Formats: sequence, structure tokens, C-alpha cells
Amino acid sequence: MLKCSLDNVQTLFAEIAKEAKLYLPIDNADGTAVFGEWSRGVAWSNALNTAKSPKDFFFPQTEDLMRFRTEGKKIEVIDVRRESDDFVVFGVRACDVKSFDVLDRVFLSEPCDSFYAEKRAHGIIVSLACTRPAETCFCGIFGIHAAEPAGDVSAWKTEDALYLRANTEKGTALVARLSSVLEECSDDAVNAQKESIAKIMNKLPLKDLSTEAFGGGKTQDLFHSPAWDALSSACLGCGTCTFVCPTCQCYDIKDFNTGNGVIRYRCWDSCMYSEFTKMAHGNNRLTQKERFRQRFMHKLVYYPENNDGLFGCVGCGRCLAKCPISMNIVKVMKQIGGNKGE
Amino acid sequence: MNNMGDTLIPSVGVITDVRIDTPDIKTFRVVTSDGKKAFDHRPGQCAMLSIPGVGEAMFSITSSPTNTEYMEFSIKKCGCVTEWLHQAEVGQQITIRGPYGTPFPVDDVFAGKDLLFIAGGVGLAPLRSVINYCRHYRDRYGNIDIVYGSRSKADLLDYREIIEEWANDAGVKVHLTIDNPQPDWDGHVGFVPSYVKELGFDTDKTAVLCGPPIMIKFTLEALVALGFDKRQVYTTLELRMKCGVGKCGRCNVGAKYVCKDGPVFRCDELEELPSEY
Amino acid sequence: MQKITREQLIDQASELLANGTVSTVLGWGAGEFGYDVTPTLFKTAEEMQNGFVFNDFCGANFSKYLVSKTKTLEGKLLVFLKPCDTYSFNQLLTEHRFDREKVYVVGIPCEGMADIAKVKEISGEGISSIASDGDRIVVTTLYADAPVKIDARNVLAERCIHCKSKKHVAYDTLLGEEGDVVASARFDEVTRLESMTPDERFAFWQNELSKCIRCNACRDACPACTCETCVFDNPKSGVENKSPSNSFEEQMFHIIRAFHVAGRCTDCGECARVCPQNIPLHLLNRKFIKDINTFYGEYQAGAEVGSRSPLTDYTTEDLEPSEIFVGRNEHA
Amino acid sequence: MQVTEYKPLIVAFCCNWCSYAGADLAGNNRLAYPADVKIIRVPCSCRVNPTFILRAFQRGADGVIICGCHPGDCHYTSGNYYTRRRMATLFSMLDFLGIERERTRVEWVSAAEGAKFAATMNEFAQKVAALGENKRLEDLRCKK
Repeated sequence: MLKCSLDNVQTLFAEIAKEAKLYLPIDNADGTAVFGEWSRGVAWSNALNTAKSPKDFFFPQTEDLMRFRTEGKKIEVIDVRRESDDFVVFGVRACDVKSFDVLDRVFLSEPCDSFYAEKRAHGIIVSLACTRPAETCFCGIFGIHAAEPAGDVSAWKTEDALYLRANTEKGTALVARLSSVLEECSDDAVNAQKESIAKIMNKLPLKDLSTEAFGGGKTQDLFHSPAWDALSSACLGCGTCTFVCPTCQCYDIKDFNTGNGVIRYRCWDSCMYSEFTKMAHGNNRLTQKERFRQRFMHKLVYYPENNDGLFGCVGCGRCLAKCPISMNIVKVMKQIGGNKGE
Repeated sequence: MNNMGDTLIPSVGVITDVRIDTPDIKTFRVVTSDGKKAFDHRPGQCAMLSIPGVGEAMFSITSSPTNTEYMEFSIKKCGCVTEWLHQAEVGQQITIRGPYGTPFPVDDVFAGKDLLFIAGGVGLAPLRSVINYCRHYRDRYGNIDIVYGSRSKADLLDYREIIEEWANDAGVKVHLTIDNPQPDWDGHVGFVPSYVKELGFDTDKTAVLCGPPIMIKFTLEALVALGFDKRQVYTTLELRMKCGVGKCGRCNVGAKYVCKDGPVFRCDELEELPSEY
Repeated sequence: MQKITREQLIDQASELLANGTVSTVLGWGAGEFGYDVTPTLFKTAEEMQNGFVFNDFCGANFSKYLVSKTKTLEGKLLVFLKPCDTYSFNQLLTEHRFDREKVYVVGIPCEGMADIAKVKEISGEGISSIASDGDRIVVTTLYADAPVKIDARNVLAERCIHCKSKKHVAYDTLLGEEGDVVASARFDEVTRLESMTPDERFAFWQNELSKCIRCNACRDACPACTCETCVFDNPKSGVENKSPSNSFEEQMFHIIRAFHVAGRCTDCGECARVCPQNIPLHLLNRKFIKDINTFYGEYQAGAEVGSRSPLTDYTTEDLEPSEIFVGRNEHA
Repeated sequence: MQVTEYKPLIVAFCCNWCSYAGADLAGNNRLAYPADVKIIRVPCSCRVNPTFILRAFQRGADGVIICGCHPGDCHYTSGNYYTRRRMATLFSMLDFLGIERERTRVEWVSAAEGAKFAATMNEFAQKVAALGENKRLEDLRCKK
């Protein structure tokens, strides 16, 4: 275990930033936190988590894929991919770290998505344990430990110090070059914190949410549940849940004609949108109920079916906090899961 | 890293021939800019064609894999990309990437079997690839029956090829039908499902079905009524696609992605999927 | 803090359900934590007893739901409307978006709704229970030893701080006492921005709009946005987009969104309430309202059914676009 | 490197019945106005949707001017009255967002006012030139 006094944390950041861009949660003027680039004097937010998930670092909301130059009947394809520089994302919570695993299985499976892979290869994740989870947190039910966040380096913050432990090769290389600001220490402080986190986790209101009714092979059980009607009844069909979600990965590919060429880019898309599945000859999900059901079935049944039981939700609670009508995956799990066998 | 390919980045293709098949279907012949076939494929697989600034869309490759010189796409005019393609001339470059999707099991399941192909309208496009593949390796398969129906005679796709080539092959029987009677037509008149029932095929065949959803639904019912098991019947699905490789999420139905797990599905597999296709 | 109770609303609804006046009730459904209420349809009094809530977090404006819900529903739909919601209700009627005969409006008084984000700023995260006690909101959390008592007036939602009316402009039955149109300082923030230099204003909006993630919640929650297909969803419009690629597209979306409802926006504040990125979107709408009031005379959308929106009206004596800045702030 | 004088790109939406004819007359009378004024003919000034104006800026315009029949002379009776209200509120909003007031303008030009058309364009182009390039409503992707 390595340790850095909190008084010294800005020096630690400066050391990290010497060789790689450093991003960490920063407080916005409106009271929310957001991942921003660190520079001297930028304060590290105390917020539990950022309003938007850190998936942008690897899967940005919009990203140019290629350009085209056209002349008469001729087309030239221009590769716009650039080599990424190393960067460090600091203070990622356990749930969000897990979300990268969920995204990896999509983007790194054959055929590998080179846009994502490049950024993933150059990103170094420093995670951070949660000492004060919110009532909306339910990472525990997906086997995620708020006290044991994964990542290249795991971190724990106490009243007076930051504790670091490298988990991977990338992480080891990072802490190695921070030796001037880190000192070796025992695990005692971290162990004490882990114990207190475990106690809090046991008090969280959603800790008993059951995943039993969900997982691969449950399509026929759940798809026809009568509860979908009421659950989706108030859904506005906006994309808030999708866009704040750390694991939602659907995207659209679009062309933009600049007047002197064409940019083909991809951007986040939402299965909640009415035109998501619209084709020239029709739409296979005509009502909001069907679109709403798709989002939750995908996270709770289809994704686990294709990915060895791993759920497509990490329990970060963002959709609970942000949905305009307070409909969310927890309510869905309770209703749909509970209705089983009725 | 710029040496690393990415399936989303297409190569440039050239339209070398445009054939007007029906009033709303044209068949495009496509090669790479140096005149070669863009990539190898298996019967039933698809490719993403695009026109920069207009859009990208998935099309079945209608030419047989045994054709090593070029690919053909039979495309019905119905949306932005297809409308643009329909006004394209020979020499026009487009982009092409693929092949995508799981092909028909021509080398295992189909081998040695009697085959029954049933198509409606532009649904013949994906079947033409597999029909011609099976004709090419004629000795590997048993008898071939082809039932094909369209709105009118003019709407029959690949009519000349059907009449002049397919119908003349040994062991290949072609049954054509159109929806309504017309003066220059002395063949069968009526919808495909009822024609299939009328023809009454032996149930030891493997059937391949493609056409508009409503035609698929009723033809499948007709086949089941004739005693076919759904495990003997293959069909293809079509949903909106963007990436072609099961990542963008658009064509997701149940745990399947039509672009990579399909477009070819066995009809009993479809029953396990949610009815959202 | 609300003067009317959950039981009163249930009683009223039960009576109307029992005598067959209405078949369904659109109300607030209980959530997990007390503050996360969801608009919910109730078919019976029993369902309401089990799942209906009315508390300081029932902010959602139900008017827009009437457009979709009345299309498929058998019988009449009872809807609870707060004073500000009734303006949206009238505006939708003006635009013939639903059949008045299919709706039974129960007007309910509103003392202002609370903003959970403001509550959490005081109480901290980890809310285990939340309840109203007179003018106070009592919050227990996982981390505070004793319940935190908060003056409800200190955690009012932005739109409720600047409440424009306690008066219902439409109802079939009114519960509680009728209020009045109230004077509000709702344009103060617009005025403050107007008095900035253009550079400052530009910087302000760049900062705010750059937060936009284009989730479309502002549009989808807006009772004035009822187009079947929005121009931003129509691939043939030339402006369709899923996400803002740059500052231009952010500006474009928000200008057009606000302009399209200008003259029809009742200033209900749903856009800012639902924004997951806390962008003060209502300021764009209020700017239009303020300008319309200044240029063409006071107008409150939804105050009466059938009134003509100022932007679909004119007089021959209207101000020229070149005259709008005359005598206005001196920066520029 | 040769320094060239900055010439703003102006998009002028001209109504078919008055202003477009006015522009035509300016041309016939050989009245000079900047070549960088690109005229887009619209059936009526009220056909100009705010998205047209924003898209003109997106695609490189430095100034946008809408020209229509004089109030009272609209071919469709009242189209330009609606234009007047819409553009007044839109321009005020653009100002609210910090976009320079001088980049947008409405002018009434009749079919007989060739001289006014030319003078208006000269004056508008000059004002926009003084502001320099449009930076606040630009889309960098559309820059050459």
C-alpha cells in the first residue's frame, strides 16, 4: 500500500500530469461534478460521483470515424484516426470502473472497434472507494464492492490521506513514477475504511434488490410481463437515462456534409428514441412500451445471455437521480422480477 | 495504429453495371476501384453500401459466392440511400464493407437435401445467391424447387435468368405466380402461400423463405399445414442496422443481433425471440 | 408544506371513480425514497390507497400526458392540476391537442414544490426517509445522527420561487382555496443577463449550453412541444441530430427549441426541471416571454382558451426589427 | 503572402415579389453592391424559418439579411407582418446569447427600389465587415 497525505495531493496530481493528461471530478458552478482536466489550482471534487459517467473517455458522445472527399463520381476515404496519448482518469468509482468491463465486451469483441481500443489502451484508471454511498446506489447487487474498486490503481481516501494500490502493469508503471510523493505504509487505515464501508453497504435501502429473476434465458418469462404497460406509461421517450448511463453503448453513424467534404461520425443513440429502429418500410418497435422494454431487457436479460451472466447495469444510480419522471431500473426490477410466476 | 483496419472504415467500390429489373428494382454490379471483387462471401451474407453524405445501408449480396469477379446487389427503391442509388450511373463510386452476417448452412445442413426456395417480390434477392450457389454445385444437392411470386409479371426479379437458366437446369423446377391476372401471363395467378399449399410439396425438403413479413408469416403457416417442421424452414430477417457487427444495438432482438447472428434464421429459432422483428 | 392532503385527493378521486364520472386517474405514484414520484394511472380507489402519493415533490406537469392518454382511454380521465399546470392545459386546448370532454380536471392548490437537489445540498446524500412536517421537510439520512429539519421555503424549486400564479385557469372541481395571479420577479435573471456585455452573455451561454448532452428531455417534457415528429428527429429536415457536435449545434437546438414555443410557452418551467445537466433553459423561454410582453403587450399563454399567440398575430403598427434595441441596454 | 481585404459573406433572403425584383432592378441599372452577397429567393419573407438563418451562419455566412415587401404591400397580404414579429423576437434572442446585433437585419425593399437594394447591401456589408468574421455562430467543420 502506498500513501500520500491529502495536503500533498496537488503535488501528486502535478506529478501525474507531467507525463499524461489528468482528468478528475471537478465541481461545476451548479453544484454537480464533472470530469475535467486537471491543471494547477484545480480542486478535486468531494462529490460522490459525476453527473455524467466517464464512458466519454473511451466512447465519446460524438466521434469522427472518417472523412470523404468526393469529386464527380469519385470517392476518397480519409482515415482520421490519430494515435492517442496516455491519459489518467482519476477518482473513478467502483461502479464506473465495472462499466468499462461491460463496454469492453462490446467494443473489444471481434471485430474489435479500433476507435475505442486505442483510447482504452492509453487510458489509465485510478479508482476510488466510496465512503458515503447514496441511497440510490446499488452496485452491491451486481457483485461490485464499493470498498474494493478495480482499475489500474485502486485508491482510498481517508480524512487525511490518499492510499493507492497498483493492480495492473499500467498501474504499477504509474505509481512507480510517483515515488517522490508516495510512501509505503501498512494496510491498516484502508482495512478500517473497508470495514466501515461494508457496514454502510448493509444499510443501503436497495441492498436487497434481487437479480434472481433476471439473466440469460429469461426472455420468455419477462418479455410478456403485464407490468411493462404501467411501467412505461409515463416514459417521455427522452434519452436522459441512456446518456447518463455508464454502460449504454448504442450508437448511430451519421454523415455530415460540410460543403467541402463529408464527415462520417458516430454519436450516442438511445433505444428510447422513436426513430431508433425506424426503417424505410416501417418500425419494429412502434410504441414507447416496446422501446422502454428493450432498454431494460437488454441490460437485464439479453446482455447477460451473451456475456456469461454479466449484467449490463452497474448500479451507479444515475438514472434514478436523473429521470424526469423518476422511472428507473430499480422500479423495473421490483415490478418485473416480483411479477414472475403470477 | 493507423495500419490497423476497422470494419467501420469501408473501401471504395465502383458500379460497373446497372440493370433495370422491375419498375422499382435495379441490380447493381460492384467491384473495387481496381476492378476486383471486394471480398469473398458466403450465400446469404450482406454488405454495407454507402454514399458519403447520403447514408449507409445493409444489402444482401445477390450474386453467388462462386462468382469471383464481381458482386451484385438487387435494390428496391424505398428510402434515401436506395433512391440515390437508383439515379446512379455506371462508373459511380460508392463505399462498400463486409461481408456481414451468418450465411445459409449450404455446406452442412443443405448438403444432399432436396431444397425448396420460396420468395416474394424483392425477397428473391438474398435467395438468388444461394440458388445460384446450389446450381453451381448441383451434384451436392437433391432436387430444387423454386416458388416465386410477385405483384405482376413486370415485378418479377431476374425474370430472364429464371426462365432461361434456372428453369432449364436438370432437377430444378420453377413455379412462378403473380398476384392478379394480366393478358401476357399464362402462368399461375395467386398469392405465394396459397400456391405453396396448392403445389403440396413433400415434407422431406429443406425450405428457404424470403419476402415481405406478411408473406413469410402465411407461407410458414402453409408449410406447417403441409407437415413441415419449423426446423426445416430457414428465413431471413431485416432490421435497421448501422455498424453491421453487433455493437450499435439497432438490430438487437432478444439476445440476437440480426446483422451478425442473422440475417439467416431457422424458423424455430425465431420463435424463441421476442416478436419484435 | 402542501395545504391539501393525499387523503383529500384520494377521497375526491374515489368519489368520481365510484359514481362513474371518470374511469381513470392520472396522479403521482410512490417511489423508493419518497421524493422520486412517477406520473401513474390509477384505475381504482384501492390502487390509489396503495400507490398514490402527494407531497412536496409532485412537480411534474401532467398536462402533456393528456395528449397521448386521452387518445386510447375509455371514459374520462381525472387529472390533478396545480395552478401553473392549468395554463399548459389551456394552451393545449387552444391548440386542439386533446378532447376537453375526455378530461375531468381537479384543481389543487400548490404551496410550491421542493427541489430534491437543494434538499440534498443541506441534508447530504444517503436519504433514508423524507417527510413533511408543517412548513418543514424532515430528512433522515444514513450519515446524520439526527433527522435534518429543513425550512421548505429554502428548498423551493427554481420555478416555484418565481411562481406566477396561484390561480387555476381551468378546472371542473377545485379543492382547497383559489389563489390569485401573483407578482413575481421571474424576469430578474433575464434582466441581469441583458445588462451584461455581449461578451459576457456569450460566455455565460457557451458555458451553460456546452453542458447539453442532447437527451431531449427539455423537449420531451415540454407541454408546448407536441409535434408528431420534431424537426430535430426528421432526417429530411437537414438539422436532424442526435448529439451536439460543437457549440453551433448546441446553440441551434436551444434557440429553435425555445423559438418554436415562443408565444405558446406558459413558463411552467418543466424544461429546466428535467434537465439532467442543470442548464437554466427556462431563461431562454422567459427571454421570449419578456420580449413579447415588451414589444407586443402583456400576454400570458394559456390564461384563456383560444387566445391568439403573439407570434401568429400582428398589428400594422408593430415595432421594426431594427427598433428593438433602441433605448435598451447600452452595451454592445 | 498577399494580404487580401476581408470580404464578409452575406446571405440575403429576398421575397419573390418585391425584393428579388428590386435586386434585379439594381442589376439592370448597373448599381454596384458586393459580389459576396448571396441572394436566396423565397416566396415571401415569412417563408424564412429561423433555422434558415442559423444554417446560413453555420455554413459560413457572416451576416444574414431578410428582405421583403414593405408592410402593407405583401403579395400574400400579411406575410411580412409575421416576418416583422418573428425576426424582432429572434434577433433579440440572438443578442441575448451574445451574438452581434449587426449580423442580422430586416429591410423592406420594393420592386422599384433597385437603388435602395444596392445601398442597403453596401451598408450592411460594410457593417458586417467591421465586425469581422462570424465566430460566435460558426461551425468549424464547415470551414475550408
